[in-house]
Amino acid sequence: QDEPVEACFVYVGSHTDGGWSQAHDIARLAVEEEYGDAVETRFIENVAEATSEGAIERMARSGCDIIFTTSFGFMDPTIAVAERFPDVLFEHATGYKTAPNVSVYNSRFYEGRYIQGVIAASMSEAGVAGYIGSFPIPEVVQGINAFMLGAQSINPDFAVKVVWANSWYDPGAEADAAKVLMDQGVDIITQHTDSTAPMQEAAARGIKAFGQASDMIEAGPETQLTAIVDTWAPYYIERVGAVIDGTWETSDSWDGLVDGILTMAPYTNMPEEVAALAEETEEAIKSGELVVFTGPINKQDGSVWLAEGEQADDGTLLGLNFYVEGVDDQLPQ
Amino acid sequence: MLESILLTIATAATPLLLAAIGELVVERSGTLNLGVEGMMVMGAVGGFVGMILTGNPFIGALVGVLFGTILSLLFAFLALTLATNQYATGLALTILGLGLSGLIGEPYVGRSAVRMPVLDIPVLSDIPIVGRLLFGQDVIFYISIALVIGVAWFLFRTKQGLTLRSIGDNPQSAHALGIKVIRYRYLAVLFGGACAGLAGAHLSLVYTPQWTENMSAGRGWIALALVVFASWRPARVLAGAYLFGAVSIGQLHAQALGIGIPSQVLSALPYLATVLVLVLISQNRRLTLINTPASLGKSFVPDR
Amino acid sequence: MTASGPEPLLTLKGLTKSFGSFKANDSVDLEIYPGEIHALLGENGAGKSTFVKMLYGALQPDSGEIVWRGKPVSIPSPAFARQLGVGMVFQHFSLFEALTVAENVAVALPGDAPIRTVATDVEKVSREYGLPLKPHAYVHDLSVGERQRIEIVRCLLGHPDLVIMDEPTSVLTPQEVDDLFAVLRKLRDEGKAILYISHKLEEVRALCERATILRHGKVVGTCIPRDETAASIARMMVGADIHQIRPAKARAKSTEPLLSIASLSMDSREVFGTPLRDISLDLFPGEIVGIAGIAGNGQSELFDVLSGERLAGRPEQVTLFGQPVGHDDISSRRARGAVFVSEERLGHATVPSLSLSENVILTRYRVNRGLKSGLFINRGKAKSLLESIVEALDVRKSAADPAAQSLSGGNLQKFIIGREVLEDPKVIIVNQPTWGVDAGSAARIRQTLVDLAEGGAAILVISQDLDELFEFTDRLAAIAEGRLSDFAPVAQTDRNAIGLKMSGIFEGQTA
Amino acid sequence: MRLELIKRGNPSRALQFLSPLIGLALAVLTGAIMFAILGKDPLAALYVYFVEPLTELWSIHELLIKAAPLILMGAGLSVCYLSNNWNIGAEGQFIMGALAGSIFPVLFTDVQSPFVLPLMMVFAIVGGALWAGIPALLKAKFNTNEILVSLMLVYVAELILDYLVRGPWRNPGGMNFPESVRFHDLARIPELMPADGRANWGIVIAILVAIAIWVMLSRTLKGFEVKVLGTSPRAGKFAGFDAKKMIFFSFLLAGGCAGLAGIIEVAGASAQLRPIISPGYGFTAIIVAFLGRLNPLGVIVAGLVLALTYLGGEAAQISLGLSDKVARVFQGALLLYILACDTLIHYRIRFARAPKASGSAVDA
Ligand SMILES: Nc1ncnc2c1ncn2[C@@H]1O[C@H](COP(=O)(O)OP(=O)(O)OP(=O)(O)O)[C@@H](O)[C@H]1O
Ligand SMILES: Nc1ncnc2c1ncn2[C@@H]1O[C@H](COP(=O)(O)OP(=O)(O)OP(=O)(O)O)[C@@H](O)[C@H]1O
Ligand SMILES: [Mg+2]
Ligand SMILES: [Mg+2]
Repeated sequence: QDEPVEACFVYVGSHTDGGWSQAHDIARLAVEEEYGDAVETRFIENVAEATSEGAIERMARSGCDIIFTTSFGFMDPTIAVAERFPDVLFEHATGYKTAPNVSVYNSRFYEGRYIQGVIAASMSEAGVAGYIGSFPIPEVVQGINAFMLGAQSINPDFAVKVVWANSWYDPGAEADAAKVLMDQGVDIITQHTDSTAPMQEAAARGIKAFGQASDMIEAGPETQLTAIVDTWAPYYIERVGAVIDGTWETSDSWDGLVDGILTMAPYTNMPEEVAALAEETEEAIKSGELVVFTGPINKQDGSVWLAEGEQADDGTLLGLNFYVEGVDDQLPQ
Repeated sequence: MLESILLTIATAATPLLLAAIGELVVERSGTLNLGVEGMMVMGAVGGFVGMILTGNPFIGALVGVLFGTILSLLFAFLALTLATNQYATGLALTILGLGLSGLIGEPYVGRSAVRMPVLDIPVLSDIPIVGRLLFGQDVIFYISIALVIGVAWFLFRTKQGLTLRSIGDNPQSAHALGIKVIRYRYLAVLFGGACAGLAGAHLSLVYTPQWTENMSAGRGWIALALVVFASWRPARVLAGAYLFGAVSIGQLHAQALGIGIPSQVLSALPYLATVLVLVLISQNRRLTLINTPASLGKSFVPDR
Repeated sequence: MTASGPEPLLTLKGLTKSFGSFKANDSVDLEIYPGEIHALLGENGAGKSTFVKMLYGALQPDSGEIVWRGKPVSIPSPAFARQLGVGMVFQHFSLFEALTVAENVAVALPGDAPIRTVATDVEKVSREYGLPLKPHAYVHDLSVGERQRIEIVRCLLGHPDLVIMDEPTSVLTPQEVDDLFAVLRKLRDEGKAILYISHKLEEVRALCERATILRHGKVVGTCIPRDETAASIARMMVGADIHQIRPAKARAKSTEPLLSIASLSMDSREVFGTPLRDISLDLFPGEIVGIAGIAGNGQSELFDVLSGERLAGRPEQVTLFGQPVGHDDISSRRARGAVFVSEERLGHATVPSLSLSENVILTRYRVNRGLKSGLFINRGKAKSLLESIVEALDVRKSAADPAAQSLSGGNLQKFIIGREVLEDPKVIIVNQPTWGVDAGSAARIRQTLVDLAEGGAAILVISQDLDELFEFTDRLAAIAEGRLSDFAPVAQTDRNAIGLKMSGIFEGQTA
Repeated sequence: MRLELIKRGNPSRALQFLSPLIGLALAVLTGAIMFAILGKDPLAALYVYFVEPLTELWSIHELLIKAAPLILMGAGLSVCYLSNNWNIGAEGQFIMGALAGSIFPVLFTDVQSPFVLPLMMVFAIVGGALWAGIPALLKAKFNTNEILVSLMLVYVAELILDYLVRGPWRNPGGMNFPESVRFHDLARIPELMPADGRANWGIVIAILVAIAIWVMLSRTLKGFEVKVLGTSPRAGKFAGFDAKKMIFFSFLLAGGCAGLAGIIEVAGASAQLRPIISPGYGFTAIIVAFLGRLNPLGVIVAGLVLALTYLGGEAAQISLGLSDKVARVFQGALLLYILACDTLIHYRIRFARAPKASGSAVDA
């Protein structure tokens, strides 16, 4: 090919947000690095989901060969624009609708949450962790459940308190949530929101916390136990490579730890035996020996969800909207 | 635990208190600056950028104050010198401040900052419950309390404060007596800008030491509501800010207790509480009429 | 004139001030000596207030010289004027309603004496000059007379050598005027100079040693008031004889009132207003009835309840042409044939920024069928109505259809009167018909009202101007603190009797 | 030296038309300076911002889609501001209108008839108007500050929307993701020229409503009442107009317009409810109203101009890598310039020297 492939990215937030959008942007840079002159990348940021269709269309018209739309809310607009531009390829993150020129991709973040649960239950003296949620959507519910299951594997009485920030990225609200959780006696904080504010608050009070989306060790050198790091680069490199080779096909991928789409930041600030336990758990998940949602698991109300040895199918997980037993919160139905 | 809850509330209340006490002085001069949100968010970005560039949160706070003041100068020029509609000018200031701060802060999103240190006064800060609340906080907290006392003293105990109140009551009369109405109003507006700037700096240096777009998150508007709630009296601004802080932190506690009320309902509580309080306050007409600066929001053009 | 010896305290040479292209003061010369009360006379808009505001530093002259005690000075601000020794009592009070008496005084004093000291000073001076005041009372609770005392005390506390008084008596009862004069004479005897502006020529004759007369911003003469008659001074002011009102001929008589209110009591809507107390009043066709009173004694409340801007408690408390209308709003009262002329020309009777033709629509849309068809308004019709108003009352204006605010006070009042009387109203309520209007226009307005009464209309005139009321009303009462005195035929009463009633002493009253 | 204002007897007619143009020119100039500071060629950037989006038909369609809600809300808000009612909560009224209008396509999916769309619009108008009615009621009854109440209700409306699409109104077939079902075809606003772009009849409705409001303001007694009560409430009362009814009239009208804009947005471009349905249209509409000099015909032009700044912002990001914040700075600056220029309509400006004292004060 003479012309470089144009790979375009649509971000819901700022490319320097230190969280979700930045993780995608890091992967974009990795793509540039990988293919050099063979690709050209461009991005548009802070695209409101409400009016994203116009922005995606403008991208499609501006000569992009492949467009990564990196927020769930871009799903239907992506599908709509893709219909009008059959020659442009689309990759939509975290959605579930595909088309001949639209793939979807996602990451099994919950696998990392399970490891966090294991660490939390091993470290916590109070036996209660605080969980800062963004929105009660299936991805976040998966995370809370996985965290709970991981913790219960160490301490069956472990408890989790949940506060919703009602935002993916609002340092003020996240900080308030962290403070309130600590005021209520939790001694470990984990978050499914993107700013480093909870980490800073935990550091200020000298308790431990987990990072989210990227390695947040800078915000809490003595605080971060580990972090779930979104690592989109391998996937993006593979998909752009497929465009260069002309081998791109629509796909629906939901990769996990084993595929490298999420990685765990170094296990720090914990006793060696806990770190070893975490490594062990990570390996078990990667090897397939440990599957997070494997029975026996009861729902929050005590009814049986998965019987002994039964594994949840991806369909259920993608639409998960109930807690497992032991979570101290109620989901809006 | 009670102590740390109180501390959390104090942190939530301080930026509101600062912005509101500044706006109170502005409104006492008969000027309505609806741009508090814009000045506050500029203060936040200024504070953060200043801190990153110098590594010193105190210099950062000064830069935040400067940013808020500069924006308020723009308001003063339009609303006072050019006698533009104060309502619309304040709204424009908010829109501009939100945009400009985003632009300035763009390279700094996601960077962590040095949190402003707390002044830990030994022994006193160990007093149970109120020890750290009173003797173990950051400088801006003490400034906010000092400002309330200072503003109350200024307004009701000094000649200049009396002059300012007279201008708010009747700028025409004040002008006829030779009081420099526009100059006083300029100073009041700049003071309000400085306070809003400091409130913003508190957000990005103390509250959460980082910068995000729109990080004032509507607090400027709450501050405006607090001034009405306080019926233009400094001590009541203090009460109002802490009350509001308590409601907004309280709703998170309710969530963490897992009582099963949708989080959106709880999140709406502070706003609904504001509306409710505004209604209750405005019902007492005599009280509001006597305390409301009579010339509030009306342009004044002196004849010379 | 005065003793040849003393230097003038203040000499003004060629003082000129323009507002845009309009020359409010045109090369005015004047000398003021210590120990004299000097009157500054002139028609409305002659430039008196403009002139004294320049002396007080509130306005800057375009050209001319101010010489104070022999030295040329320029006075950039009132603060400087007060330092110099010039004090002023404003025509339109410069007080602050939400502040106390002491605070009102303190704000104008140099330095920052504590309020307590100022309060003591206020008490001292007010005792000294017989101007009783409570230093800690809020201004909004005070009567007009008391408010003026604040202005005077505030002025005196600056220890001025020259006291400027701009129309101080226009809002006082005759008794209060006497008290004020005693103060002024005392000041004169202390060697202070007083520059005294008034329209009340009899007062000027009683009080002042010398007078300077302005017309259209120019000095047109000086005189010794005691040596002149009121009529001769007036002639100098106007430059012509004032035309006398043609008295009404035989008027229709009837026993049925066109408008009446019966024992009406009502709280004020304003926080600082005056409640009305037990007011009764009948208005018969063909008569002009006057209500005298110092501003702020319930006139605007009475006007509001008559016009329907404020509704009465029960419908039958106000009747119009025999019908109970207490619950009807102002436009339905207009539709029945009543009209209302309010005191405030700009912002009440008219919208300042709207054109005159739009201001015609303002009060006539319910009455004049042509102005409205369905939901739509007919601007063409409004313009033609405007033309007939302009013609009927000789309204002078700068453009075909200018904004109301661009008209001079007198012309705007003529427009308003013309607008209201266009359709031959049967009941007319007027508040301050000729306030701030020059003599010629005032005469024209009064004549218009007299003619309407002759045609059978019933007219109620509320006014502070006793001269005006005695000139053309048939019956007269006074309103004080929201209570209305008995009516007396004009021929059977005099200024003193009405003055007493204005101060709230309704002696021998039955009600 | 200082600036002094001298009131004009009659407002300048010429400047009434020129002032928004001068303001726009100054804002564009400011934009150019800002581009230069950001290291871009100002002319190229201005071209991308203000011309490029107009060079393609589909992009003009996008312009119309964005302009429709701005025009509708700007026209409604003009009535509020003219009558001196400070409704700054159009964003919330937009959301509540969209919610009320979506009741049919979301909850009664099997009601499929041509009457659905008109019904949705009526519901949306009522929903927006009722939401606006709250600050109106509180202002009329208790004299509560309408600015703050209407704004607080924006946050509340956003949370209601959020709650509904994440909870009860969530698409049952949508994997529990936060969005409603997609509206069926009869519940969607038809597109104008589907071959060329996405623009729908919303823009036509918006322009018709704006013209209707213009006729109301300039030709009817009601419009006269709006102006009178806005400039001089006492004179309005003297004329027999009811200021309290005007509070309701203006708020309900503006709320209705915002509600209609809301349903046009969700039943037009997006076809479903999501947690966020407006990129701040309700606040931008405030600028639109002032840029249009509170005249609905001016608002039509102003709505198109502001819509252009959104598109220009996208285009500049894609082709120049310019930050999206630039558009917002531009919008704020534009409003400030417009307000400053409005001063010229009523005042002449003079540069004057401050008077100096001469002669000694302490002389006596
Ligand atoms: N600020 C101003 N701008 C324009 N014209 C003004 C201004 N102030 C006064 N004028 C005009 O100057 C003229 C003189 O006004 P001035 O107030 O001095 O009159 P006056 O003699 O005091 O009248 P009155 O007896 O009514 O008090 C009037 O025509 C007035 O309208
Ligand atoms: N505040 C003002 N700003 C601008 N022009 C003014 C102002 N006040 C008065 N004028 C202008 O000055 C002229 C004189 O107005 P003014 O009301 O003083 O007239 P006047 O001499 O008092 O006449 P009249 O006796 O009819 O009241 C008017 O034509 C008016 O346009
Ligand atoms: Mg006059
Ligand atoms: Mg005067």
